[in-house]
Amino acid sequence: MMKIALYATILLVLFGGLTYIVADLPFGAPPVSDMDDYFIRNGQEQTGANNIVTSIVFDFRGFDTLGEATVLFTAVLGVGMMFRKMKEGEEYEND
Amino acid sequence: MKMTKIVRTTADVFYPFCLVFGLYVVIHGHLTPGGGFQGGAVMATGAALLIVAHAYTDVTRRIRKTALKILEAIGLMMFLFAGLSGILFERPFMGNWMALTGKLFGTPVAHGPNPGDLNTAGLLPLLNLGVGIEVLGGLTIILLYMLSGIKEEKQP
Amino acid sequence: MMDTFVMRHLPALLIAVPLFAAFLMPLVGSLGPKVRSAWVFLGALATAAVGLALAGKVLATGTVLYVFGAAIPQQTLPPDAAFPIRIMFQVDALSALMVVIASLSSLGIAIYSLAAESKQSGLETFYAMLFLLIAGVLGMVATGDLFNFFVFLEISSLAGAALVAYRVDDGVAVEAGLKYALLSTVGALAVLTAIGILFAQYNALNLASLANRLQFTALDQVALVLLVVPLAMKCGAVPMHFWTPDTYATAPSSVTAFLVVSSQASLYGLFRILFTLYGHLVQFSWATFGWFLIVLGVLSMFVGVTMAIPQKDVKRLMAYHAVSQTGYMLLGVGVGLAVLGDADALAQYGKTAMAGGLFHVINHAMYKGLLFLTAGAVFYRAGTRNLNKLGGLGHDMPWTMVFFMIGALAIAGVPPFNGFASKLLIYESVFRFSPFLSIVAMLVSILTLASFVKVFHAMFLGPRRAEFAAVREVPAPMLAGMALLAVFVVVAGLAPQPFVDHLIVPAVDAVIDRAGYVAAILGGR
Amino acid sequence: MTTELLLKLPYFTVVVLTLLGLAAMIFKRNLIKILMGLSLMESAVNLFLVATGYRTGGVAPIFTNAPSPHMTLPTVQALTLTSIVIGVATSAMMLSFAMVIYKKYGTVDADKVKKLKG
Repeated sequence: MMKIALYATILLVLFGGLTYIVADLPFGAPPVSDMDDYFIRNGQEQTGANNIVTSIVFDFRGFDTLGEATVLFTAVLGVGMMFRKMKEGEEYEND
Repeated sequence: MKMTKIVRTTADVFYPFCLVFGLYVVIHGHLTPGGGFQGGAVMATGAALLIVAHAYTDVTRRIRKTALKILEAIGLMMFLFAGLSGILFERPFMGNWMALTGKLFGTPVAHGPNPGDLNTAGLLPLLNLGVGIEVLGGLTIILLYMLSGIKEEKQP
Repeated sequence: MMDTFVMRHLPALLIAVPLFAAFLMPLVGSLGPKVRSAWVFLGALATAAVGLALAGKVLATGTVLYVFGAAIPQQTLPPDAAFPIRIMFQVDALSALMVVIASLSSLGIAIYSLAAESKQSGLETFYAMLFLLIAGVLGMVATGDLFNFFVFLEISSLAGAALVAYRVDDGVAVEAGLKYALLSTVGALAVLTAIGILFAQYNALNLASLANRLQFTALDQVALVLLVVPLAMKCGAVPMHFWTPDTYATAPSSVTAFLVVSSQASLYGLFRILFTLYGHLVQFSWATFGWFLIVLGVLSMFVGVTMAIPQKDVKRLMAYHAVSQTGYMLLGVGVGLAVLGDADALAQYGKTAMAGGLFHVINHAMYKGLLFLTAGAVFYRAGTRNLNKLGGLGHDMPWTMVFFMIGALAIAGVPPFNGFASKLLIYESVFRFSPFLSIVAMLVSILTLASFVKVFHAMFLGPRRAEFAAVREVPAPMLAGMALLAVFVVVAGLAPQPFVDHLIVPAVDAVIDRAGYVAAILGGR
Repeated sequence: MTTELLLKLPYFTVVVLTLLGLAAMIFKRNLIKILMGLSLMESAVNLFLVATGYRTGGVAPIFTNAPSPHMTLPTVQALTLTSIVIGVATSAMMLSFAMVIYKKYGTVDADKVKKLKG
């Protein structure tokens, strides 16, 4: 019972702190947006794509998307590795 | 765990449309909201639909994992070579050298709202297609592996 | 023509080569074990060659910049804007040091694993994951973009967790892999929230332009905590080191040796955040940052060693020693950070402390990797990691015993090996900063020596045991992998001066020279 | 304070979602529920990322038949796309780990999954 009370207080303190912190951030009016305005202004001329988000994902920050495709490839290999057929005696019984 | 005849036939009918819509989302990635990842996920749900409708063993007979692995490798290679092709044209890695050259996917686009022309955005449609294929293959493999538990329950 | 072509695009090849090797591994692997081993060896060789060439180019011509997708590779700022908009690799001397570490140990480990993992199933997946882990670590240390650092951090965490769970070991390894993946994902979420907070205020993702715009408001301090805590957890500093023994013990030995390098990449990320991103905040005195690292270091040193002595499992013992050695690096660089304010103290011992800390990073990667590989060799032949069951292996495995002695003496800081060189630098400079810390460091070093003498006696000395009658020396690739690391340990120990002058001192200058880092991006046309 | 909070509803939702996810990860013993709490926290961080890029009255940054040139910030949406795919990848892999643990241990209760010596 004590543990639950302790965790509950931690969560409540966290709630208060996070709400106070988030209250600082302006919503609806980003204070600085020069990089994004550049993308909106020049996105079409430089990449030729109407969808500015896609032009950022694949052209301006295309390297992130290569990393992202690698993450997905890692996950597929990881899942495949977990369901592979193991050879006899391959596993080491932890003594 | 096979569904009734009705469900299976409607799933078979609906499956091609699911793929076509996913391909639409991938191809029009640079014009309308969407792109490689979202379109690939839509196509992968088509495979999920088949797995739910048919018995797991029937589905794995038709959609084999090795074919999907090759599909995934093709998508990744398309992405990597599109990036490396930038180097051949004196642009650094991932350089979009096909845009605004007037040739394939090259018509320039002026700033401001326009109805959208498919033949634009240089390398982006190829990258979109590559990622779409990779996500389709990848997610379907994950689905097949994680749903392999279905056939185990059937035995006891 | 060929070399200028490759030399111009080195940073891109640094990531493209391991990724290319990983993507084709499932297909190449299905052509048979011979083709697969050749492909792994070629991929590791090419990655190491590109990494060392890039490090050489950086040490020769200064910071190498590479912008992905711009008109020319060095064009950091777009023609009509004063802020960078694309992702760029900024490889300065500190990144070059980490690239050298990753290249050397990845080559040694790839050769070692050709034989060590031959009895396992699903090997093409294993090697693809290994190349992805190498690409993740190389990306983490070379990138100049905060979100790109997060993406590569995620790749190395995922690939690392999958490799830890590779052996399955009746569920134990999968449990360790799941816990490592859970911790890494929560850490990565905290890093992503910090990136969100910084981007919401300054609309910049590039490290240099962010460092230029940072004003240290209340939110920036929250973002600092959200960045430092997960990175300190990933590099195994004490309060959050609980995942280290489980992960290092259950992973295959060649993977454990590279997980040490991957946790050092998080240490590099910690230094990059503290020195470059938040380095200029004068009103928040450097002493507080410095003492934070020093306390973390001393705690890691002490808790690591005291937990290591009673251990029964060889790799769990070495994992605790890895935690304690990370303490040395944190102590060295922490002292340097603490005195960053006043110039004369910095000149006197601050720089040598940081040089000692950074030199210890590369030394630790080499001799700790060597120790894990020797533990793997013993496990490969004897089939168990329990010290009570091992004994008398020295008779039949002479080379492994020699390599283990080199590694054990190096970690204990005994003169002829590289551990001594970097620890001496740390002792000298930390003594002038505060004698108590230096004495603690020496005490921990003695405890490390005691613990490794016990392990050496338990594993190699004693009569030949009946159940190990069939034990022979390990196959050639494993010996070659261990030899590669052992050569560096011995050479860097006998002649440390060239390493310190050409590799470590430029790295220390690069870490301190924050203005140069920012000017390279914002100033350069 | 409360009116200001109501104006910043998305940030308030982010805080609530994060705490729900954290509570699920701390209090629940079942591994699958812990992973659910984790993906809850992931969606909270994604919501936070997108919410920082909103401009009042802004339109999605797509120029095909765009109603008005006043658009929201596109970079944050690109980051969220990457973060969502990474979330899918990590959840898929950790769920397959949990499945193997269930197959080998016979239980998914975090307290019983303790064969590892701490």
